[in-house]
Amino acid sequence: MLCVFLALIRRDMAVVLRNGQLSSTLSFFIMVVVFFPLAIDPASLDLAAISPAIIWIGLFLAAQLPLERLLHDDYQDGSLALWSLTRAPLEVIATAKYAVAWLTASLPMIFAALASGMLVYQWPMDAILNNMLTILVGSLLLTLISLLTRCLTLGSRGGKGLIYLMSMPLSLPTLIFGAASLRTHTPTDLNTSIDTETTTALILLSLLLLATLIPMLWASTLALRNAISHQ
Amino acid sequence: MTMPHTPARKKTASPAASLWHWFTPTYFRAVSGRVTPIALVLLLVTLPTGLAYAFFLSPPDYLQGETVRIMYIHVPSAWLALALYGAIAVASGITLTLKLPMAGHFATAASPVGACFTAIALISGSLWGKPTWGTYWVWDARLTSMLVLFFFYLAHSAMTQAFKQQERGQQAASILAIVGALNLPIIKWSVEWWHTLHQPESISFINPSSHIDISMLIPLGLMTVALFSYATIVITARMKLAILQQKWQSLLYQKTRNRS
Amino acid sequence: MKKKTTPLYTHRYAVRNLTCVRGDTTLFHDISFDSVGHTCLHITGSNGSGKSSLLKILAGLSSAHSGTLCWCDTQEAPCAHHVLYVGHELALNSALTPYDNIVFWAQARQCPSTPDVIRSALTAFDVAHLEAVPCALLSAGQKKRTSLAKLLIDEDAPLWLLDEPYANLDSQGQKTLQGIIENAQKKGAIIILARHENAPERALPCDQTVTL
Amino acid sequence: MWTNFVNCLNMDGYGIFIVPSWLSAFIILSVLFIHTQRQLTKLRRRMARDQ
Repeated sequence: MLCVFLALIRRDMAVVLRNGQLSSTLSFFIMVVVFFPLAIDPASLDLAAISPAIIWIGLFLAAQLPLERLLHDDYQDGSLALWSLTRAPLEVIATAKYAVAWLTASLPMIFAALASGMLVYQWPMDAILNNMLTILVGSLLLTLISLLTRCLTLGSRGGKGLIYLMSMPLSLPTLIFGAASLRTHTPTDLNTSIDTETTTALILLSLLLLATLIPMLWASTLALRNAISHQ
Repeated sequence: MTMPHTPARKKTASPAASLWHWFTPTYFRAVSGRVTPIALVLLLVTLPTGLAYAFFLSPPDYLQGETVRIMYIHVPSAWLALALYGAIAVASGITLTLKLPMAGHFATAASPVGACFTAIALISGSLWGKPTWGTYWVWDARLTSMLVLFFFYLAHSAMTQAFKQQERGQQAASILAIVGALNLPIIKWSVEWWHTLHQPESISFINPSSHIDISMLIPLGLMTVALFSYATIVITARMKLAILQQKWQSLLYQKTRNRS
Repeated sequence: MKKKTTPLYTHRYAVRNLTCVRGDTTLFHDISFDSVGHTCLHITGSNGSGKSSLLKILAGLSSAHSGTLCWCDTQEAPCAHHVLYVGHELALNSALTPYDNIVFWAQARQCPSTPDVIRSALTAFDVAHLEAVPCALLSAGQKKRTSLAKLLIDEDAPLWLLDEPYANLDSQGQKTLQGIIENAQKKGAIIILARHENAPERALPCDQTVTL
Repeated sequence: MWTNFVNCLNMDGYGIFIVPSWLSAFIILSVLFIHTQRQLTKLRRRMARDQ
């Protein structure tokens, strides 16, 4: 089972690298993050205050991209059906897809988000660990939602609008807790509530991940099984 | 070889068997033939009386004045929007576990109706909010979760239509409906948390059920019954539509088979 | 690599009253057959008669409306790794080379995936010279050959399900495939293949025919 | 009684909120109803033609 899991991860990594998806997702995210300050007059606004919104919208939009090729291509050419005929149950295949999507798209984006936060939005340097954890947990959640919506729409004629329509409401709690747990300002005095607030939000975000990980993977597997049986 | 599929019929009188029959397209036609006239009569009785109570017979609220009359359309449609989502979630569970075709048809039929009720609740709510709180929209937990519900309804009904095979669309939509039903409490709770974080001064949302007079309860009840009857009529019609669509699909399918 | 060494000829696939329904239409009705090791069963029927659907049900990829599948002594479809299924979709990733596609397939099936094994499989189907070319650039026939090379990776699988395996193959490829199928049959596998009435698969030894 | 109704329709007062909310509700519900019926007749006609 573990062998199949690792084989699938190796294969999908190879596919992603050959297709050049790694850089396309990353550059899409960077484009979103850099475009926002250009569209707003940076002098009139506190850019740091709106930076969580920009970062999370960028992460949300970019998290939808990798699984399109990873799942859709494999579904179309029958690979998913064949992979389901191995010793590994479909749950393992769904988990492997999830892992590859996160590794190839979200992991580089975490560093891009941190770098742009520091450079473009003047986040405080001491918040780097807190913000890294937040984006890590949040991107795990967003990829999970993307996995479910992609599995549900395999073989559909609904197009991209359907993907965003479905994942938007599902991502709302992640967006709220994620944005609340980013620290964008240095606290003015040490007893300020800003630290406790971000910590609470981070704990809630992590609880959300723990609570939804297994049900969402299970639902994705169910969707995958339906898709394969109706191919 | 190409015979139309007829579900296994057992002529037993046990209640479980008759319940099963209710859920098959053949028996649905008989049941809907009885349900639709009853709902139509109910609608024709309750809608005029409800409107009469709402506009003529009930007094203006001592606090909100005439604007309380928006409540008689707003609250019933919000109730129905929530109730229909619950019904869709239950039907989705049945679709996934028991694979009764009528449960899938019900979910397909009910989601546009629910979307309409949610839209009405949102529109009338914001029109009620302007004179009451002075703004059309606040990012209040109740409003935001209603908006999210609207998006869920849109996604659900788009999902049922997004596949060549109706069955596959219904199964995918039922997974979405169940995930959505589990997520809605989380969403509402997260928005509440966020709201308390950002806006400590609470907006005085006047809770209609807390101090309700009998003169308001009558139009509210009548309008609820009227909208419920309307929903029954339209859902039954749309279930017929879903059955017909399935028949139409298999008709096309048989054509492709008879070609060679 | 661990491999099952149970004698293969004991395998038996009993299919009873299989009915497949798509939407409102019954594709096929009450299909029953028994198949044992060393035999080759042909499923024939016109286009759109449900051959592919039947193969998918036999593989356990989709479920039948009613009926039972009994693989050996169990009351269910065969475990996934017993099934060697080659469908219409070739399951080759267009970004990867034939070599990589076959290597990853072998790893997933937990079969030996040494370069020798992979190369000899590709050589048997005369695509070894293309092993470094991405599959997107291959012709339909070359893709089909690459896909069929998967059969040589897991030759010991007890149940072979082939969906019109001769489509897109030239006479050389057909000969190779026939040799492989006969060899597997000798080893004790159950071969179930779908073909339409006039397909060249008629040339294959056929112990049983199911017409849809 | 009648003054209630006149007050509701008073566009200088709260009528500007009450009338659109009820009107939009009726429009949405009747559009859904008509859409359903039209689809039903369309599909029935198409099936009658093709059978």
